[in-house]
Amino acid sequence: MMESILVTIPFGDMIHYLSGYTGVLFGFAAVFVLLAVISLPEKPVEIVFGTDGYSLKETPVDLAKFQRFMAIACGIATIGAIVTGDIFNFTLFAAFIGVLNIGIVAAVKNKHVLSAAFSYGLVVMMGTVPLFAGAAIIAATTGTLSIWELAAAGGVPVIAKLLLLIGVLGEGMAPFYIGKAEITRASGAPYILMIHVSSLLLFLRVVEILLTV
Amino acid sequence: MIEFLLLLIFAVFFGLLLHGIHRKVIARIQKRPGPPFWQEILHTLKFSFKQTWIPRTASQVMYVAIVLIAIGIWTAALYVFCIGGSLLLIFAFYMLHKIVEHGTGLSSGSPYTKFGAIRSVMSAAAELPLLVTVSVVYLFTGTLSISGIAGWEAANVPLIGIALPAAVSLYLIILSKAHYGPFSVIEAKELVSGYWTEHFGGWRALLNIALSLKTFVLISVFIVVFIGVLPWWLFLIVMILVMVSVSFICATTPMLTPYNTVLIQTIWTGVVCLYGVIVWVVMIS
Amino acid sequence: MIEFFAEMDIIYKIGLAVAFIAIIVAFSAIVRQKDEIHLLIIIDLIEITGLVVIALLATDLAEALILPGLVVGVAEIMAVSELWLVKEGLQNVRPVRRLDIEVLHTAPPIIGALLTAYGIFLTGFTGGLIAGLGLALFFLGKATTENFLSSETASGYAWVLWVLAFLIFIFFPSQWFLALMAAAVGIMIKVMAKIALVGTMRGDGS
Amino acid sequence: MKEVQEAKDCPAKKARGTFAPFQKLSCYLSTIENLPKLYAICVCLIIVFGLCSVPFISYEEDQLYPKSLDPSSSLDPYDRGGVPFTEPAVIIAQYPENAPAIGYVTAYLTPLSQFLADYTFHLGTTIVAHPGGILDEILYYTRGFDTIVEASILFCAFAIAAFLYRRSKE
Repeated sequence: MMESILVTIPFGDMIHYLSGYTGVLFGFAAVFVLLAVISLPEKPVEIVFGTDGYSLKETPVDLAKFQRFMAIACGIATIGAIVTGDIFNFTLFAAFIGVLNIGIVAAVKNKHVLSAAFSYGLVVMMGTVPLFAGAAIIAATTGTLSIWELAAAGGVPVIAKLLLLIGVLGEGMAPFYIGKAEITRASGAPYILMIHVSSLLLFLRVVEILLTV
Repeated sequence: MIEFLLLLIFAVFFGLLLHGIHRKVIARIQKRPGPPFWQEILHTLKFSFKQTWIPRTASQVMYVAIVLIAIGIWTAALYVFCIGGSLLLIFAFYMLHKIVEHGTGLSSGSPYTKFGAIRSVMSAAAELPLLVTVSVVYLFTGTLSISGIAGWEAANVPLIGIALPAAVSLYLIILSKAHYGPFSVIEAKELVSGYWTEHFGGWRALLNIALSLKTFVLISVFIVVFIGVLPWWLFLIVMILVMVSVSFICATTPMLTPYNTVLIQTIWTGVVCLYGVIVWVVMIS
Repeated sequence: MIEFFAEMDIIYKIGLAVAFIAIIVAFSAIVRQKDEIHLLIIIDLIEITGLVVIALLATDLAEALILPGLVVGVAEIMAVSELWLVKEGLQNVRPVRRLDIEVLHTAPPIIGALLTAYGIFLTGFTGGLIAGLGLALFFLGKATTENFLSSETASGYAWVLWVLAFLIFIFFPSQWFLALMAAAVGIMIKVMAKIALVGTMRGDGS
Repeated sequence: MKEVQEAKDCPAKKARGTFAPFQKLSCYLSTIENLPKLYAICVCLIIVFGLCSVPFISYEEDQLYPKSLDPSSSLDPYDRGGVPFTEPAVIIAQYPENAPAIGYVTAYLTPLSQFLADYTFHLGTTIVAHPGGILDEILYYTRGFDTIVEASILFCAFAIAAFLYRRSKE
């Protein structure tokens, strides 16, 4: 089930490509990278529970700069995961997104956010095992890592697909929702949002890969 | 192109009408008079001409951009549906709508919208059944293009008869995105209006338009994928019927707590995954 | 040629089964462990099992894939462990200010210099590792912080050099020799700077 | 310690009635500390399935970059033939047409490593540390993009660690 290809960019053994489907994802990711570049962070209002009191919280400049760097890098890594035409390269991009997602919230001074980020970090580290194992099993059983060749030849074992899926779910933390929900409490809106953008797009891309190969 | 623009305008108004019917049916079941069913259209028109501005606490570019993105993705989804494109793309647009919810909630700086966004993150489990639905449809019909699926159904039987759990999954998706439903924790009353509390005036009008497009596209996809292509008048009637059935459920069920929402969706995901595996094994052998 | 005891297919199956069992054992350890720091250490060890599955490929490609896999693991433990320190508020609590052993007052400059020289002689990834170890040892003993920013900057420039080398490889294949040398030096400086950073971060006392 | 534990628990843990198991499950799922365990259980289940499917997985003999061993060569596990600058080594890549200079890096030995190769038998054990050789060919050239991503991951992870570290010093 290979869609028609719009663009190809060859880099040695890896041929990056855009189809209609990944083109949409690419455009979406590009918009959010642009938004992370140009928009300033929010100034969240915190309400004091049970009273009328509230306080305005500003994101410190150094933290905002760091978060912006991480968010932009995360967006670029997401674009990389979307356009890549090589399974192993895709797994690396997935791991990259996982690391950057921790990075976006790592510098927030909030105990809840940090402990959620730490748990998430552990899941990200574990996620690399099924990811790399999945890619390696694909290479061993088919003799190639290129999504094009796999789409033509097929024969990828189900276990490899499952491992790839659970690996991506770990990196993007899709159904392991609670950690991500806690992470969202951190302030700094356009950057925090990139965590969701990257993990959703990563998930959409892996679905396409699993249906293609 | 001009035809698509006309369809777009029609879809916006019809979607708003469906939302109005939704409110009216809920009100009647709860023995309230309720607003007239064109109320949502009036709302949107009125909001369009109201004064608006951007909150000082907001991340300003994001605050505006997210509204345009919302309209953009659902217009694109309508276009994909219109040309009979890939079901996977519709699935992608639906997932991207999640980002709109996060973004709307997170960009304003208000604690209410923020909690709406956090709850929206939690309900991410709702997407997995949809993936199984797409896979099951692919296993049955061998294609993912909407026109291909409609053609398959015209030649064989409507999918709702042979793939009922998949249809239920998509129905649950529509239900979980409906206002006042059991899964609508992201716009629960204790959060004022949830994730879009801080988008008022013109922004609210634009978001209303995007959401009406969303309702229109989701119900249309449901009908075409699981029942088949119908004559236009019958199609509209079935759309209204689907909406009314959703309204019935919304009116008679209480809203769940956020965690229980996720739990129920997770359990349903498990059931549908099992079903997907069974279908796959049967199809392979 | 070396003879194997069976066909590659059989060997692969046995190897895969063993690797899977290892993964199950490793992951069941996570379910049992409650303490966070131990969890972190176990998970760092677990990543090895993923590399085992790659190694089962038994081609040159496998060796080339293991390296990125290994580096990803190192990078993640680096970031997550620092995160753990912040979370627990342990960053400034250092009961042992530095490795206060007699040898570390005198030996590091000499050993560090030797290792660095040998690393530069080797170049490439391993070279960078050895040279970096030399620098790390040096900083561990010296208790210095001022080299921190310069190491970070050097690492950034080396990364750029590496990417440039890659672009030369792809767009001007006839200049492969230049690209190879640039890549070898770039990756060496990069790895060296990273290891030296670790040394600085752990070695500061004052 | 016990109080801390109780603060982490959600009220549903003490739930009773028909739906108590669901409430408790919901409670377990919503505790952050259980996240790694939950994920580990999922991976374990999939791997158990994988273990059952091992007999049906077959190794493809036709691999890219195959390994050949020649104990008599001083470059032993990495000897792929070729002469530096003149004759490229024979490399089976995925898309050789995208890599016109393929094989040259593999064949290349620095003057020093050439000297070691001529006079010792064990250059193969250190060849990874010298520029040139099959691994550099794959890592820098044909699959160079992998190494770019890998280097970027390391770069960003260090940026995170360094930022956290530097901020703690302020």
